[in-house]
Amino acid sequence: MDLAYTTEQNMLEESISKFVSSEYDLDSRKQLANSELGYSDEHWQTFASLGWLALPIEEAYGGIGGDLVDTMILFESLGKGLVVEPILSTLVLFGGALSIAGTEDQKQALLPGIADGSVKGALAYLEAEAPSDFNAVTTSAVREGDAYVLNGHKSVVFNAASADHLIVSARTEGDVRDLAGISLFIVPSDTPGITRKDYPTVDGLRASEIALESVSVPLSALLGQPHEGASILNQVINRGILAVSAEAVGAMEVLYKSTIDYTKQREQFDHPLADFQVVKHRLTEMFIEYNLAKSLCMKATMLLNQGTADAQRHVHALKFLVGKSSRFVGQNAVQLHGGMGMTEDLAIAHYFKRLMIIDALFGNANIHLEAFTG
Amino acid sequence: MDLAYTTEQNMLEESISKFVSSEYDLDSRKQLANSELGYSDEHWQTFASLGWLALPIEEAYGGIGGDLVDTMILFESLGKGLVVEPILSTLVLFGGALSIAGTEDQKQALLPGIADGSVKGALAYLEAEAPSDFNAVTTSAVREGDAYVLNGHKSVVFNAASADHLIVSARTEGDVRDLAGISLFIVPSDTPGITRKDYPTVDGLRASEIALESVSVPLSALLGQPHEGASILNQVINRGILAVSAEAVGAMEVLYKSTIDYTKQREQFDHPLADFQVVKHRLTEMFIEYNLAKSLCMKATMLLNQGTADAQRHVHALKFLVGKSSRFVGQNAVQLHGGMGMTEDLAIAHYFKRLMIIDALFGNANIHLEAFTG
Amino acid sequence: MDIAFSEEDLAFQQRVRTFIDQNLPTGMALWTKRGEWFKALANEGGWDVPKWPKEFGGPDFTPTQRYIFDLEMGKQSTPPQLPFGVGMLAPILMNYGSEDQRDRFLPGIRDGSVNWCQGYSEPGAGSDLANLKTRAELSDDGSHYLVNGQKIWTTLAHIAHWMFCLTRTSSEGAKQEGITFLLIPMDDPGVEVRPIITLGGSHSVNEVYLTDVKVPVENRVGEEGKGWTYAKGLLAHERSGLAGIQSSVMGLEKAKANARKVKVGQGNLLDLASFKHKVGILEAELLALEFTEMRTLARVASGGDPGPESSILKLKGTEIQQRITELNLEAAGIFAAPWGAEAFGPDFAHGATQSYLGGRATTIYGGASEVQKDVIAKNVLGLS
Amino acid sequence: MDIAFSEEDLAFQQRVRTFIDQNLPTGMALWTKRGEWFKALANEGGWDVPKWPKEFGGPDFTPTQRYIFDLEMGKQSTPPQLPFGVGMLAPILMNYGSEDQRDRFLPGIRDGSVNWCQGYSEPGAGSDLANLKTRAELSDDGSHYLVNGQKIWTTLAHIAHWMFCLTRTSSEGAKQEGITFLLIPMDDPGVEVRPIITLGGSHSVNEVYLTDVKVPVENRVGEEGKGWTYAKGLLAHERSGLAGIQSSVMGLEKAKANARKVKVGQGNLLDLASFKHKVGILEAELLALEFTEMRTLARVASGGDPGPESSILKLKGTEIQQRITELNLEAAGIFAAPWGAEAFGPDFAHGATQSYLGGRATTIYGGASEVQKDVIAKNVLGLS
Repeated sequence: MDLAYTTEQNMLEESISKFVSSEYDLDSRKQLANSELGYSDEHWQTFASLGWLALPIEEAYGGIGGDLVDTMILFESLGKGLVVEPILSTLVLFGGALSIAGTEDQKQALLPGIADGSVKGALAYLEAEAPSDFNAVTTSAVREGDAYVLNGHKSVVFNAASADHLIVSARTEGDVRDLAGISLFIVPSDTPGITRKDYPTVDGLRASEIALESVSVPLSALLGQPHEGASILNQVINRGILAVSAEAVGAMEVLYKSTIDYTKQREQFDHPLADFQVVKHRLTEMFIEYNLAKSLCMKATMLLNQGTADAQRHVHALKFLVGKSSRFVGQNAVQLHGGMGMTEDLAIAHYFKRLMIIDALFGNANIHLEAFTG
Repeated sequence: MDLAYTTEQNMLEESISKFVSSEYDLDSRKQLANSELGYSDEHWQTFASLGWLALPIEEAYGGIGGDLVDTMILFESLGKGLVVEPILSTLVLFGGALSIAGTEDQKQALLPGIADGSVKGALAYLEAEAPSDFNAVTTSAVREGDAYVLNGHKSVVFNAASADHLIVSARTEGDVRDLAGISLFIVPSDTPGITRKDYPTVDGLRASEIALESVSVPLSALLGQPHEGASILNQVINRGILAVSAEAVGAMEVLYKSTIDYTKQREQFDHPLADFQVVKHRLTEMFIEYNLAKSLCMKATMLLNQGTADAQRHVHALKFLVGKSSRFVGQNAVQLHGGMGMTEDLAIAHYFKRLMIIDALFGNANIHLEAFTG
Repeated sequence: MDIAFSEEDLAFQQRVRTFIDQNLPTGMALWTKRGEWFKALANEGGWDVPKWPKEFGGPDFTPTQRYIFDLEMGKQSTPPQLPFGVGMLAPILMNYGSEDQRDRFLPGIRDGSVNWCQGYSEPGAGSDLANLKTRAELSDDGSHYLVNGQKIWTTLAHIAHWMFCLTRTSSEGAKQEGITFLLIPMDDPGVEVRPIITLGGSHSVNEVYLTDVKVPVENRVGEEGKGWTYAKGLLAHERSGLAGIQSSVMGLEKAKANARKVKVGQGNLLDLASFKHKVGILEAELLALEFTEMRTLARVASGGDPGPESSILKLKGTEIQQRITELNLEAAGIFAAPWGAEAFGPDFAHGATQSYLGGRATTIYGGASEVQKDVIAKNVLGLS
Repeated sequence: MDIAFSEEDLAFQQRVRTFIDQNLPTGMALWTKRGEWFKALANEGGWDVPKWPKEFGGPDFTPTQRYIFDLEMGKQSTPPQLPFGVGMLAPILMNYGSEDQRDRFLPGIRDGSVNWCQGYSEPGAGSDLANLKTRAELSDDGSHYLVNGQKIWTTLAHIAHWMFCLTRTSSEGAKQEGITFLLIPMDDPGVEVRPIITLGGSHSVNEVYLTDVKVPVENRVGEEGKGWTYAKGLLAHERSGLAGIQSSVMGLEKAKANARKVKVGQGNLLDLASFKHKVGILEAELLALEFTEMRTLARVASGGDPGPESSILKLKGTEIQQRITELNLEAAGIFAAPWGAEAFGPDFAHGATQSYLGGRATTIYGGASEVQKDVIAKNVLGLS
């Protein structure tokens, strides 16, 4: 057992931290979020050149072959900077699904492009009726000769507008909530029959509603075994949970620390707010919540990395705890900033909103408490 | 709608408050709790002469014919004094069951005795396997000619040792958890075949385990319709919940007020504890919890008194909320008293223990939250 | 003690219900025909100003009538008036204003033709309002004040015709002294309003810059230097109004209905124990809080003061409002994310995010919860 | 960063498991044969004093070994040593005691033949320990101190042979100065022990009255007036020991097993969502806290200080201990009520009430949680 970062991991952390402090002040982030693209292609190329995009990709496909701990470090650091580029979608969800279930051909075709920054992807797995339940799939994929034909609607697909390819879940068998019968397909975004409705999201990102009308893909578009998509999705979502949890940990660190700074400066009743015992204790509790989330994030990441039997339980416990901690840290950061906490002018509002959406991603705290307790 | 006490109700409250302040200091209460009987027969006669024991009994049976609001006032006041006499068992549970389901003969035989202090009773309705579920009954009652013969074991029967009569739930039909098939019997305590194992309880009261071996009672001992006992028990327990909730409200009032007094006197780091903002806010929260419990206690009592359709829901909500508030107020009273809160020398330890047992009585906060949310 | 309504009260309840049935605009008309709704209320005998005293045209409700009125209006989500004029300024004018001021301002407040905003908070004076710095200097001839300073968090300043404003006329003595209550027209050239965009992305609060604004002395309410006293009473008023308990009762029912629309596993979100119990805990507390308000009303009815338990209402009421917005947010799931004019997902999802974000203010504005607890500890529990 | 145990660690884990299998007395022997258990631990190479440094006979575990050792011992609920000698006094003697004091006292501490108690708290000095008043006056010839005063909350004073004690030798300067650390034999005629019966009805803490107790200067540890400095280090030590995380891990498993024995409706208590979720929330926090301890150990291992997150351990650890006792209390249902020697109802019910009541002390003794938060705010977050 060894909890210290390797030299490479320390370098990774430093490199992101340097990028964030030089490029990602609040105004720059707002400009990116409000730009037409919603992020910076220049940054994306920087990420590629710094090797971040190659991090989780196997060496055989032009990657660095980093493990889940490396990804954790990446996302914790991105969380501190509130970075808007579509790394989660491309690296963890799209790239993750390919790594887990792709054929040699599929990997060769797409993974090197992810690593060098030339390919972006997104995961279209949710539908409107059951926005927390990725097994509720009505979108259908019917085999017609040498093709699968997809029909249906996918909801809140993050970063779909910037994606070159989508991975789409569709039902090839069974009833709407059957675990079996879901299959995954790699679909180029410009395939005829795909219509997107793009919109901004409250946390400064982009997402889309996607309608699929007789979208025809070749048999080779199938990702993994037919009807077995749920288990692949589950693995991908586990990785997604680890990534956004690390991101939340980074965001919580910024929030509790900047609330300390603010309350030390802001005076009320002739004393800095931080002189009030109730404020001190609240800050202490925020520090504790942050630390517990960070601990469990580290543990769950290492267990899933190792593939131990209790990794899945830890992932559920983690998503629950991160939801609980984020709520406490975020709400109290706003509360202790008083009126200023309500404005878009301070960074804390933006961290707060990102934490709010992280809770909603991949099932919120309630859902994972239920799963954890079985 | 009228929330003011009547003149009679004000007098009742004053009379109990006077009795408590003159007779029920901590040492007297400890002496009673440690005496062989566990309470004072003299006090019991005083209660009779003051009319408290006649309060809920119908006028036709020598009572005063008070309503549930009167009982609430009685128990809130008793709760402030932490009175150990078996009023809950005799008046609310035993007497309540008789009032609800007794025949004219049964009422005539027992209710006047309750009112004048000559009869005490207890309710034996729980069994060891399912201590929160009064529908789980294995004790059997089999009809043999002109008699019912009871066999089984009843658990934690409060005040059984002082009871002249017991009301016992036993199964006349059906399986262990069937709602139907439970019947109630009025059984004189000295009936052959009854063996008691008496013990003190943590809150300074007395209870017993009761074994029933071929206990034979006449057909006239049946209380209410055969097999319909569960619905009677439910009504009795609703009244029990109202009574102990009012008692808890009284106890919480004493706890939050005496914690204010203590923290004003006790100095730490050269200041009275009550000068610390965290202590002030905690006391404020105790005050709030107490008040919410009191409000809901009043409302649920009046609704059940009126017999409205939503009374049952309010009773569940009440028992849940009282459990939650009691825990908060009790635990923080101990915490803010520091080491002194841990000793048997201060009254607060005893209030704390009573609140703890009130939560366990008639199903705790969890059970009633489940019932409330359906 | 009896919770049942009397015959008279039941009749009143029926009258209110019938009135709502017959007069409440529905659908889009709720927005376009607000004026008629308020007029109908006025015609019913002061129902447009239910809390105003009889002498100023209020309906003189008994506490039970008041409770029933709020309950029924709350149940049907009838449109509220903006609180600044009717609820906040009017009581001050009634108590401390001159006859002339009442005549000038009360009619416009009542018929909604004149919008007011509240100029209290400043960058250095939030929960610690007495710290305010906006200066008002009396001219040598005593005819007017010259006002300079900055207000912040001024709700709806951008649509207001007038602002009632706390200003500093003296810095001698205690901070609470030397504060004067002025009425300022927003169209004065020295008044500049700058929007603040808040968490929910919406524009409802503002910064207001006051530069050499000339306010005639006739626009001073009461005596110079007594503004704090007037405002303090108003703050208490504002706080009890902020509890929003009847609206929370309705809000909770809606949140439950929303959750029923969301599928989870084989059932809906309200079948999910972790969510259901959160709802249950909230509901139990709300039942208790609702009756706590009732206890307060009953005390006032019997001629007493509102009693210590009234201090709970704002503190706990705003906390509950926030928790209800959180339930809706959770029910929206990932559809909390879409942002902008267009709505996606379940019908309630779009508003859910805005309400949740905007709702963070309820425990900050009007005296932050932490300050409320200080105040209760001091004034109610005697902890200095 | 890697959570997997190395080959060596796995071998060590196996060694600990085998040792426990072969040596741990079972049933009643757990009580009668404690001595042999500790002797066997000692023979394993200092396993009886796992935290002592190598030079004093400790086993010199790596942090991972220490973690494994605690984990395996915790899992099997092996009997702990009384903490006062081995855990609290010994480190002080090692750091500040004279050679002579170490020779006299460490052996008796280690083999458990001499019981110690801690004489810190006083009626006027609880969480504010520096306020202590027990006086120690040096005799004119400098040969001994004359000690007068009162200690309170002295755990197991009634079975202790010696007490280590903070006394005031000077009232000049800051309160923290002028405190001296003395070792006092409990059989001195000037020492009187009076029991305090606590909430759980049990006798474990006491009042200790000290009247003209003569303490030879050889029994002073370190310098006069430096006692506070010595004790402060000890307090930090005591606090991390009080977190009891491994024991909570086991305690939670037991609580779940207990709940499974309680029938509710058609299932058992652990099927009841309201209970189950309480367990789940606790378990998630405990998993996180356990790993927080691991982070602390790892930092120390790599030669650093324990890091800011270590401050959490006592605060959160004791809170979790209390919540576990509450789960057992809830599972006991009404069988929480029977009191006295005899047990009724489910086997765990009797102890459940005592643990719950006694457990209220964990957030009070050894620095109340409120004081812990003050300390973290100041020392860790830099809020003065």
